[in-house]
Amino acid sequence: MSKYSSQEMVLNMGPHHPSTHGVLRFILQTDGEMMVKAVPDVGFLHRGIEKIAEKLPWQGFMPYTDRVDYVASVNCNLGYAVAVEKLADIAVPEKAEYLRVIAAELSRIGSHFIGFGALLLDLGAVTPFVHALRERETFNDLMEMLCGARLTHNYVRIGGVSQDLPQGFKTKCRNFVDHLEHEFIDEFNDLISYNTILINRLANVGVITAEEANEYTLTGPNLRGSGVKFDLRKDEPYGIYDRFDFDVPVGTGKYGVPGDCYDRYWIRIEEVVQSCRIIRQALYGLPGSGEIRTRLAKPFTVPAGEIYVRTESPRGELGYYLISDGGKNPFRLKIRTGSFSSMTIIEHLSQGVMVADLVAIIGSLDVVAPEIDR
Amino acid sequence: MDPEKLITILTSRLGIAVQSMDAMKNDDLMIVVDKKHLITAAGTLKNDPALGFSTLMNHLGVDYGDSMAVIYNLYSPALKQKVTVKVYLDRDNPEVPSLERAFRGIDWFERETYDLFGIRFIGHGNLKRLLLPEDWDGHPLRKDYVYPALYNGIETARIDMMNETDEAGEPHV
Amino acid sequence: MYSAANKLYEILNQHLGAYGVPETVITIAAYVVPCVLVLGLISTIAGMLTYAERKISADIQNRVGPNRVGPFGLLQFPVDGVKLLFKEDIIPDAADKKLFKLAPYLVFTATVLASLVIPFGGSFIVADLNIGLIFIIVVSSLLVVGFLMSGWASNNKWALLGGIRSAAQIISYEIPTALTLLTVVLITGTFSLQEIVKAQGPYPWQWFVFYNPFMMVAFIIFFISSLAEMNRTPFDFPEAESELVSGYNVEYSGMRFALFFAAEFSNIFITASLATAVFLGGGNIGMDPYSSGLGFQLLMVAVFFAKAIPLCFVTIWVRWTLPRLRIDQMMSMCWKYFIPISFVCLVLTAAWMLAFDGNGIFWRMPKT
Amino acid sequence: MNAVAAYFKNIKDAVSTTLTGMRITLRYWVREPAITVEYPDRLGKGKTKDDIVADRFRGFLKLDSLKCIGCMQCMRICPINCIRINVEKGPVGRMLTLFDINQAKCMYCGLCVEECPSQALTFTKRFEGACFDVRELRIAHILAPTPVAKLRRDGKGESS
Repeated sequence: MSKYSSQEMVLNMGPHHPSTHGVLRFILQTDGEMMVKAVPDVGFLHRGIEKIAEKLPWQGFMPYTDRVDYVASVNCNLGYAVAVEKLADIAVPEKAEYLRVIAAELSRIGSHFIGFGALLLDLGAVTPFVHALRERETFNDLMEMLCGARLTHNYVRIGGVSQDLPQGFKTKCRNFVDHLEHEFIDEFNDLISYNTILINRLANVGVITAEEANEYTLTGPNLRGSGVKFDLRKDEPYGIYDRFDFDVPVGTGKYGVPGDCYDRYWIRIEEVVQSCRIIRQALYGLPGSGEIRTRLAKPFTVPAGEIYVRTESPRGELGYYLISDGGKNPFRLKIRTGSFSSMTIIEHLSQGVMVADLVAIIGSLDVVAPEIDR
Repeated sequence: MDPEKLITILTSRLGIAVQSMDAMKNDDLMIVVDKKHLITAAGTLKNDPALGFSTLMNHLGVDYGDSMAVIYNLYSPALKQKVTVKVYLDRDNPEVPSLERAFRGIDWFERETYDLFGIRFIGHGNLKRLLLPEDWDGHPLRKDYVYPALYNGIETARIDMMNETDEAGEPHV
Repeated sequence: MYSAANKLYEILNQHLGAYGVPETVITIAAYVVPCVLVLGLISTIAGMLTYAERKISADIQNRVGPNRVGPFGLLQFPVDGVKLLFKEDIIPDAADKKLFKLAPYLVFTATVLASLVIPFGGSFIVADLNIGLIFIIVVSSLLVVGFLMSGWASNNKWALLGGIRSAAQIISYEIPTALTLLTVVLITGTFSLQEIVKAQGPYPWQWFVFYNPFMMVAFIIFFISSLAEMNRTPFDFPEAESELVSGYNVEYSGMRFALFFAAEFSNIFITASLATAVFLGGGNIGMDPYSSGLGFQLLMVAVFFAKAIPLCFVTIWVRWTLPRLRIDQMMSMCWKYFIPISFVCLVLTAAWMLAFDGNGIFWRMPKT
Repeated sequence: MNAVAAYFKNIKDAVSTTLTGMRITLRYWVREPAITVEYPDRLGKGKTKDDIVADRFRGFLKLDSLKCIGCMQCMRICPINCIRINVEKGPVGRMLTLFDINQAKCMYCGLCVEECPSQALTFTKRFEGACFDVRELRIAHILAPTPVAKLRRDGKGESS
């Protein structure tokens, strides 16, 4: 009989912990620094967006899609618009398609800056995060020029986009893209990506194999980080993505094994470069004149039917399942988001890692809390 | 893959489980499956080498007013084909077998559907509310849901400034 | 064994003793006055360093930094201090109240105690103990007690984890720090810091850091492991704001928090001072620290600060560049890399001294 | 032997990558200027608050009551019902008696501005909404009953 007994400690991480990326809670069972299990507890940001959608006109729901993932709102706008257009057979003008691609890829860049920036912040590297935010600032300025808002852009409309490019946008955007591809990314990699401490923190940590990724329905960069070459822009092109030439980076285990945190981090940096390429091509191919928006019938109704349309958002597959009964409002609207399925794997990944690794894992999965709860 | 060929394969493999099969707007197939045969149908869809619908994209519940349904969106990376599997449920007693065995990632999706629709998944290991508090009343996405005025004695409605009036009955400006 | 206190005692005795002031009073005054002065100096420098940290981090991150209070925001740190003084002092209900209150004082005291034997140049040293180096090593281990105490007494699991991490970290990194300091002791044969400074010369090649190649390695190891000892990035595990929220001081507020904060920044300065005195020649300008005139003495102080302050800046610069290690990696770094290498440095320096009769590359052993 | 080589390679990598990083931060420390906009009082030479936002900025809403045709489309499209309009039949025709916008609730989505057929409703660049009572943000755009405008052919409203 021993006088002292040891027991596991239950730690409450969140809902306002610095590294939970929004209002998100984990219940950790730890044995000292080692983690036995981390159980996520979500729902703090549940706003009932799907219920709200049932009460709103089809166009009126567009601003709410901004709030699904506020870091990459254009991508959420785009997914919804594509879904409604497919269900209602609305053609989108050529020019609007190009504008959508430009805005969506800019938004992807901005989102990835937050994604890997916040990961680095969680690992204690503050300066790279601020440098990433500095570049995101240019993206914010560009979007403000384009549509007048810096965060909730609400740029895409059903049947087109809200506004044409303003004066000076093309030059500024091209400079931004060139700066990123040729200056910023290289400097950023020198500053932090190749740093031994960072590699030690991320490589071989939180390894997700390709099978596991598929089983847990991971999508987007998290799936590609595990070595699966699957990108909806290539494999199931929506809009005009089939016209652009870009690569799909996949995780190869640059410093560890494929599917570790470093791969997921590195994929995001590579995707920024690919998005730069797409933007440059889109700016080149953008028609000089033309309609930017199809006129919708008034009142706008969508023929009865059901559809599931998925698009590639920075956090993975963004799917809208729409059911219309032919009325002015959606009958049922379900948003399937990348962060939601990314969260399900955390309980599995967190077994037997350290508290500091959990922080890296959460950061590398790039979850955004409102997207989980909707 | 040729949709007609796929329909032939699906009909032969799934057999009596299929109640109907339609094409959807975006070249998907909508397969309505009988509740009793859901687990076998899902197993066939996932494991049959000619099909290989191994990726679960999405899962949701629907309240049609007179009946309920659960919908599974599956994707086959080999065929590059999506199918939508739909199961109609009895609205008064919505129960459906859980697909946790076939698709591990469905765990949270089913919890969300249970949370928002009250559809019970038989065999789910941890069927608790996901998004709403555990002591919440009702299932909000049902069509007959009435938003409760009180939650644990706290008023849930917020004052709408646009409807608020002062003592004289004039709106605040 | 001669210091500011002795000098002050002589002066006071000369002037006050004539008026019949008892000798005990003079003795106490002679020791208390320099202590208070050093306390003031250390606190002010800690405050200035918080300002420097914020300004440098802002420069590195394309920001402006504090710029609203006073010219260039220079008055930011007294304003912050006053704010913290007036803040409500919150003590958690479930905390062990006595220990909770005691811990910040212990941490701060341990830091300030170390400053008593630092030779700031000239005769500006409170007490030139003949075991000065050992005193510093011993006193800085006292920090662990304070950190553990605050972590335990807060009755918060995050704070507890922070306290335990800090204990593990400081105790491990004591070893390489002490070993690298020992190499210098090997050369000079004394633990007195004033003697060590005196043994070096005013020119860089007369500093111990350039004594031989191994001393340079030892200096770098000393610098990095003292980063770990004062909980600075990349070794800021006890605080680790993104993992442990804020670690051992998570439950503290107001003045008690300010004491932790002041202790952290005083520690930066004290470590930099120690490195300056031991490896970089301190305030040595080639003159006797006690007998030279006041002007030369102040020049020595200036030289000392001109070496110590840039070292503080390097500490800050490192923090804003690097990410944080993981706790087990930090440990393996200490036990696998730092301790063996510092041992090797110690042994090789000893061998060097045997081979070259105690002479360094440029440094010459004084004839006895 | 491999282990020894790896040991020294680790040291070399750690030192070199750290120094690379520190070189970059040093460059920023010494050379690169701050890019912060020191809102609100140091915006830069000759700049006003209007200059720091883009031309299309979606700020507070503004109604040109001479152009408003009282069609209520903005009210209908608004996803959160923050616009309230009242049109009454007066002696000379339809009169606009109430046009309130709750700027506290408004989410600046811009749907109402796009919907407005006579371009009576526009965005301003005003973005500062701090006030002591939230009711101050319910802004009345019609103070006295105003006759509604007629929609002109070119899409511009005209006072009748």
